[in-house]
Amino acid sequence: MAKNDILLSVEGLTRRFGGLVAVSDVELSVARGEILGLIGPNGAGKTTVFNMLGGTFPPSSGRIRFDGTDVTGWPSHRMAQLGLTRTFQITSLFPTLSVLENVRAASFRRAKTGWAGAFFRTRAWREDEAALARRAEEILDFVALGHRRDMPAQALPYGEQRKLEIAVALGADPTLLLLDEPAAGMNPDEGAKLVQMIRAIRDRGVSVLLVEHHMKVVMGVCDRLVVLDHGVKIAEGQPQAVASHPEVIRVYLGREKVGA
Amino acid sequence: MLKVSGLKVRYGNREALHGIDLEVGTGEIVTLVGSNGAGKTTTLKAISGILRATGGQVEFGGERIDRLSPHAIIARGVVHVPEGRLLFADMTVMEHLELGALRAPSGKAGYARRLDWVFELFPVLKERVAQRAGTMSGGQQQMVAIARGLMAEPKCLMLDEPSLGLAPIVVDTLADTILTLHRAGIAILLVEQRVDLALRLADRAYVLETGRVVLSGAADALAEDDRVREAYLGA
Amino acid sequence: MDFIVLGQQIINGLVNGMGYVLIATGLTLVFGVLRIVNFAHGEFYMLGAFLTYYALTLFGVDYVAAALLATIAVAGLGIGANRFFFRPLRKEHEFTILLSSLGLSLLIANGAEELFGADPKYVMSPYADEASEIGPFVVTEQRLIVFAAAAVVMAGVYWFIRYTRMGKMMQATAQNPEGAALTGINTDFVHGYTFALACGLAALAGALVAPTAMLFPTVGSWAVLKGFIVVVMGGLGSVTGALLGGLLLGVVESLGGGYISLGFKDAIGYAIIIAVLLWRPQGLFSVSRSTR
Amino acid sequence: AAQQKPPVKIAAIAPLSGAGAFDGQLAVEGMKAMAEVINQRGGILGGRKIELVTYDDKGTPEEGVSAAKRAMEQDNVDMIVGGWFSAVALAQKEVTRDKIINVMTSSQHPNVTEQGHKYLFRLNATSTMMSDTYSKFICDKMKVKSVAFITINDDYGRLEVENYKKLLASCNIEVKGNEFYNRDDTDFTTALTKLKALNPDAIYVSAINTSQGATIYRQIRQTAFKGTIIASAGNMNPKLIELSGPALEGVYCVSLFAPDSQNSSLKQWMTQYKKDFKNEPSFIGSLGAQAVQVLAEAADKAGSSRDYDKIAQTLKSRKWDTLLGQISFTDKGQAMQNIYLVQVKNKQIVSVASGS
Amino acid sequence: MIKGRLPLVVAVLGILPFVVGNAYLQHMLVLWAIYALLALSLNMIVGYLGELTFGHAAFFGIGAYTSAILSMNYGLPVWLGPFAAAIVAAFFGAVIGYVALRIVGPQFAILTLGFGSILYTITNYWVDLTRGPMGISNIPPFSLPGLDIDFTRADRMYYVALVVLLLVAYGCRALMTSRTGRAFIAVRENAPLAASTGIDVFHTKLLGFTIATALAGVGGALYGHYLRVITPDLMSLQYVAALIIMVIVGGKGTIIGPIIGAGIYVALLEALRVVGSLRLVVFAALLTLCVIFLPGGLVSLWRRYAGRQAAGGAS
Ligand SMILES: Nc1ncnc2c1ncn2[C@@H]1O[C@H](COP(=O)(O)OP(=O)(O)OP(=O)(O)O)[C@@H](O)[C@H]1O
Ligand SMILES: Nc1ncnc2c1ncn2[C@@H]1O[C@H](COP(=O)(O)OP(=O)(O)OP(=O)(O)O)[C@@H](O)[C@H]1O
Ligand SMILES: [Mg+2]
Ligand SMILES: [Mg+2]
Repeated sequence: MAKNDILLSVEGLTRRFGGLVAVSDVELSVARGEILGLIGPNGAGKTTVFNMLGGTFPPSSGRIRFDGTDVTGWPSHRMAQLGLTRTFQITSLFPTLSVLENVRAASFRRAKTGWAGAFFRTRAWREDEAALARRAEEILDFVALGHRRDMPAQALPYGEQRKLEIAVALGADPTLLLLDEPAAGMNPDEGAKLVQMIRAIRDRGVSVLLVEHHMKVVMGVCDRLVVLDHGVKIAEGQPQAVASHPEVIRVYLGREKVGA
Repeated sequence: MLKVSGLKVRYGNREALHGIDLEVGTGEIVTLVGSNGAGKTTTLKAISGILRATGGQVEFGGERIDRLSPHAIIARGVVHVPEGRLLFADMTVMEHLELGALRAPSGKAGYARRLDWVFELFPVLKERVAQRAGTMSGGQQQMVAIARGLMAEPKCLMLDEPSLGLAPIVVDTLADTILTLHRAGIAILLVEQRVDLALRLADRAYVLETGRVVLSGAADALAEDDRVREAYLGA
Repeated sequence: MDFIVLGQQIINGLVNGMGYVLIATGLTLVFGVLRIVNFAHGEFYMLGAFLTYYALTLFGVDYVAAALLATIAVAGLGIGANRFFFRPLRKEHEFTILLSSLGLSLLIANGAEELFGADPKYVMSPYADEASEIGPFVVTEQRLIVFAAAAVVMAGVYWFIRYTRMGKMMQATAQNPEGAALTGINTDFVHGYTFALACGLAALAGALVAPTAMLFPTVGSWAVLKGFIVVVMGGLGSVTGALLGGLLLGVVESLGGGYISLGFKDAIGYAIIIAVLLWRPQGLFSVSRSTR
Repeated sequence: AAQQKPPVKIAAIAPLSGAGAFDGQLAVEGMKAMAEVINQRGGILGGRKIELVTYDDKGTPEEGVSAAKRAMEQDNVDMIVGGWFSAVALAQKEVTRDKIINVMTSSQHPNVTEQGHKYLFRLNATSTMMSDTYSKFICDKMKVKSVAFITINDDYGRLEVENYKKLLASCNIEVKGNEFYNRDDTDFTTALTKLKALNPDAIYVSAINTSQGATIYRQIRQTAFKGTIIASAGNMNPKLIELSGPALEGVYCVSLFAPDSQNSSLKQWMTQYKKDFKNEPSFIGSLGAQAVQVLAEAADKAGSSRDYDKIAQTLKSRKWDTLLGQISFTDKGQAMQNIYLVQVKNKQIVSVASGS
Repeated sequence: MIKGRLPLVVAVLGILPFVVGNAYLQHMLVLWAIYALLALSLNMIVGYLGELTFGHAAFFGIGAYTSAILSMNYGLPVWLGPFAAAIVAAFFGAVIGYVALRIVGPQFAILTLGFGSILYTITNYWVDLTRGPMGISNIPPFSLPGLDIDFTRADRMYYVALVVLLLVAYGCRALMTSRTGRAFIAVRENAPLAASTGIDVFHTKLLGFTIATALAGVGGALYGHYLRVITPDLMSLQYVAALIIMVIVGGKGTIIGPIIGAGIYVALLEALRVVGSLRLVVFAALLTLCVIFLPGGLVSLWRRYAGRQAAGGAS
């Protein structure tokens, strides 16, 4: 892989909570156009990795490079401005806004005209508004939520809220999307649809880092897998190879059958 | 044992359940299958009294329970382990178990026995009686939630998506646990998005779509049903 | 000489602080368990003081009995207040609930002005003017009683919340109301109980502190402000925090008033909480520490 | 036929809620009692009754302005009595300026009458007038060598301390210290601890609010201060004595109001007051009464309740016998009143000697 | 909801003083317009940023004092007073916001209370500048050079206040359809999520807080030049409580809500004079009833009505 094909690279990533080392010396990278799966037992440190990448808190040590920039310790909004957007493990939306407004609210990066434009209703402002509205509609259609556009987000059923989360993340126009358990609460059929959607997201030119326990989804969509246990990377590689790794089976998969 | 008939529930002025009929017999495992937003959680909440039904009725052991408060329903043996666990983040595992036994019919007398039983089911919890629930991993939290429910001496246990967010290996343990409870004679109403798993465990199943029961029958028969296979099993 | 003044000011501060502690404890319980920032809390303090006054003057009972009667009566009122002003709003936005408490506060305060009259009153306690000299320091018996009674009550409240079943039910309800309901806890009952306890504590504070100054229907707004400061400084929902925060505020105000300027007393109190919050935004004791 | 005549409407604007409510209430009661006395005599201007319209200014300038506007525009009153707090008075006088006769009562701020609006009058003595009288007595009769002050933090308080510092220095009484407190304070132990540590012979208490005053007097005793208490000018009233308990016994004060005076209109008023209200007649009530009394008489003399030029002129042109004794007005509308020295004896206010 | 009817609304507002006819009611109209402006400014914090503040009255006071002192002691033309007031209030707002906005929720509310109280104390004690508790009186009113228009008269001042109010209302509306306003809402609804979409939460809040305090300063300046007396009491909690009532009773997070809320507040207190001394009791009772039965504020009544219309039309 050529150097500039690497979108995200992480070295020696470590995070301590008091005495607990939640993430220990992890190394991983995501190439452009790649879908990387991050799996591991509960409490392995996956969400903690996400939080550091997404800028929720800084790593205790280690370095994060994104799109050629050293972004170690950057806050969330700067990460997002650079093109790295995350979703949250616990559903996180703008609850009282409508579905459409949720996506619009996320398009901060895209909007150009500020308050003065709106005050004088300038042409630039009107065009900007129209373009953003079109784009939001397009994203909603993409995640198949177009029919819900005027419903408040909090009234959506759980599964659709998860889809809306993805739509919101896409609204922020990322180049790398971090998805934390998007398939939680989905049945196998919905899981299969999600696989399609993630592929489609990649086809829009967005790389994906995916945390998921739903093995059908993981095996169906990921190009590569990284496995964490107790904060330590225990395996990495092609999905099939990882799934038959005895240590991975012992600590994570158990007797689950993971045919792709 | 548990009999729901014509159950209706509304959120604001939108009706979410349009008249649900279902039954759980003594010692049976029954599963509710349905896509997102079908109304599974709503059904369980209405049975446990968290939501008020706007129509229909719920009977348990021949007694109407749909006008009772949650604590009274629990006292009768209908226990709901909710979606998302809803633990008390700053309280210890032991405190959860104590509070779980609050309405147990056998009172103090049965407490020690039940505690042993729960620890036997979930040995991890015994090691961690003094740990605060909020600091436990997802799977452990799920165990605490189920254990808390078991301490109430359920005759009928309702589990809402117990596998949510759990690693595959923990889901296996969970399935074993459900079967153990079943063998102990507890009726189980299981809501689970892992439809394959749910149908494997259950005796009977109901399929819910937008607030209505559209199919029901023996679990293994439904697992072979084309409509179910297509809509829920991704086949 | 200077040490005597210093010591005297610290004693004054501790006594005032204990009054704040009693007020703040109820406020912090209501916040912790019901998530309500209760603006009307001060009015229950005021009612406690007034009912003590009327029990003394109309029924002619002695001061201690009057204080207890007032405490019990106001605890009962608290249950009613929760029933009518807060329970119907349980699912509403926090600002709406806050406005309801503001409305309740205005209602009680103005109602009291109408009912009790505008003339200031004095709650006669046999201990009010008895100055006892402890070494070089002077403290009235009443102030000693405020301190001692509050200390005993606080120990009781702490024990109650930590070790009794009701206390644990309160903790559970505080941390996850829906989870608590599903565990078999009657959360409405717990809420009413918490309100009664909180209002009772406020009333007790009113009954104890009243004999140290005059009484008028607007004292509630003073009480609730002090309560808020202490609660936020100590950590929302934390009883230990209310105790330490209250004493700290009392002493800081007293020393600030004594050594800088009396007029700046309040401002100095605020400066302290600003400093505390900037250093520890969650307060001296966050909820998680104390309820454990 | 007298019944048919329209009443003379006088607006009574006072704080009736909030911190100043009690004092406002006393004032309005005093006015009502005096109006009743006058009405029983058959009213003024050939049988017109006096009707009081009360307004609550809550002690804030904004409400004071609103109340004055309402009185003038909406209720169309004939004359206004108001401005109990100085800040309210300062705001109100701009609204009523050159439009309506406005009598300010208790406010002591010099600015109120400084500019001399043509229809504006003030009854209370300024704090300078009071302290002149009082300091003479303190110097001559009280055997104290040093005084410490506890003072309300406003212009009234600030001015008072400044005056006394000068006046007392002239007779070699040392001012050992001063502590300012705020209008909403309820605990003074901090300040009193500090003052007590200075070991003064006397503590001078400057308080205009009854409840704060009572709290301070009590707390002085509670800190075991054994010296003399000097009560601030103009503030002695029966409620204060009742609330302060033994702390006030024997304490001196200067006041425009001496309840044991033999003035016949005072007696009439006091009888009426006690009949109608459960509070005791007080200084602040008597000032209200005086306002009604002089307005009624002046309107009667001027032959109109609306010809303000004439009423104002009449007021300034002669001396008036009122329930507080004889008064006259300066060109700027400031009243010149008798100042009495009073003392609390057996829980009663008794006059000691009459000043200028 | 008033779209399309806007010119009508403006016209009605414009002739109101003539309709009410009497100077006292005109005075009420002025108070309404100024309160509405202040309620809008508070709404920016409470409704748009979703934070509660107990310190808002301090900025109102700062504005009033700034404009009064500059015009009286430093010869600043009165018309420039509100601008100066906005700048000075915004300066204080920015500094206080910079410190306090690191914290959210009830703690933030108490921090603002603390800062407000400190500003009050300073105003109360800096006698040389502010004249302390006696306040400043004889503040010059607005005037037009050469023209003899008396802006102490309510019917004149009403138009000044109304123009400012309408400008601010329009500005708020424009803000909410701009990138900045959407960022406010995103931050209110879910700050971590807003950050993850690229919004700088802290600076967004700081901006909103500063704008709100600047507007409060303008309101203070208008108030001072109209009433012509100001005291430190302007900074007291009583005003904050009144503004909170207006915003929430009217409907937070909307533009029309706080304006209506201010109107109800002024009108209701006035109308309740008929019940005499029970006025405030009845007011409080009505307030709580309104909260309990209309928790979303008065605008929710409209929404319910509009919703029913729509639902009725659809079925
Ligand atoms: N804020 C925190 N304070 C203390 N410990 C924490 C904190 N956040 C996470 N941890 C601990 O760090 C470890 C890793 O947690 P993390 O949430 O990253 O796990 P995960 O891999 O996402 O698990 P799951 O699959 O259950 O979501 C756990 O042991 C957890 O208890
Ligand atoms: N609090 C709420 N307010 C309004 N509508 C709600 C609320 N909760 C649920 N609903 C609606 O009720 C319907 C049923 O939701 P419910 O949560 O019972 O579905 P579910 O079958 O449990 O779905 P999932 O598998 O996603 O958990 C959905 O259409 C949802 O939008
Ligand atoms: Mg996780
Ligand atoms: Mg569900």
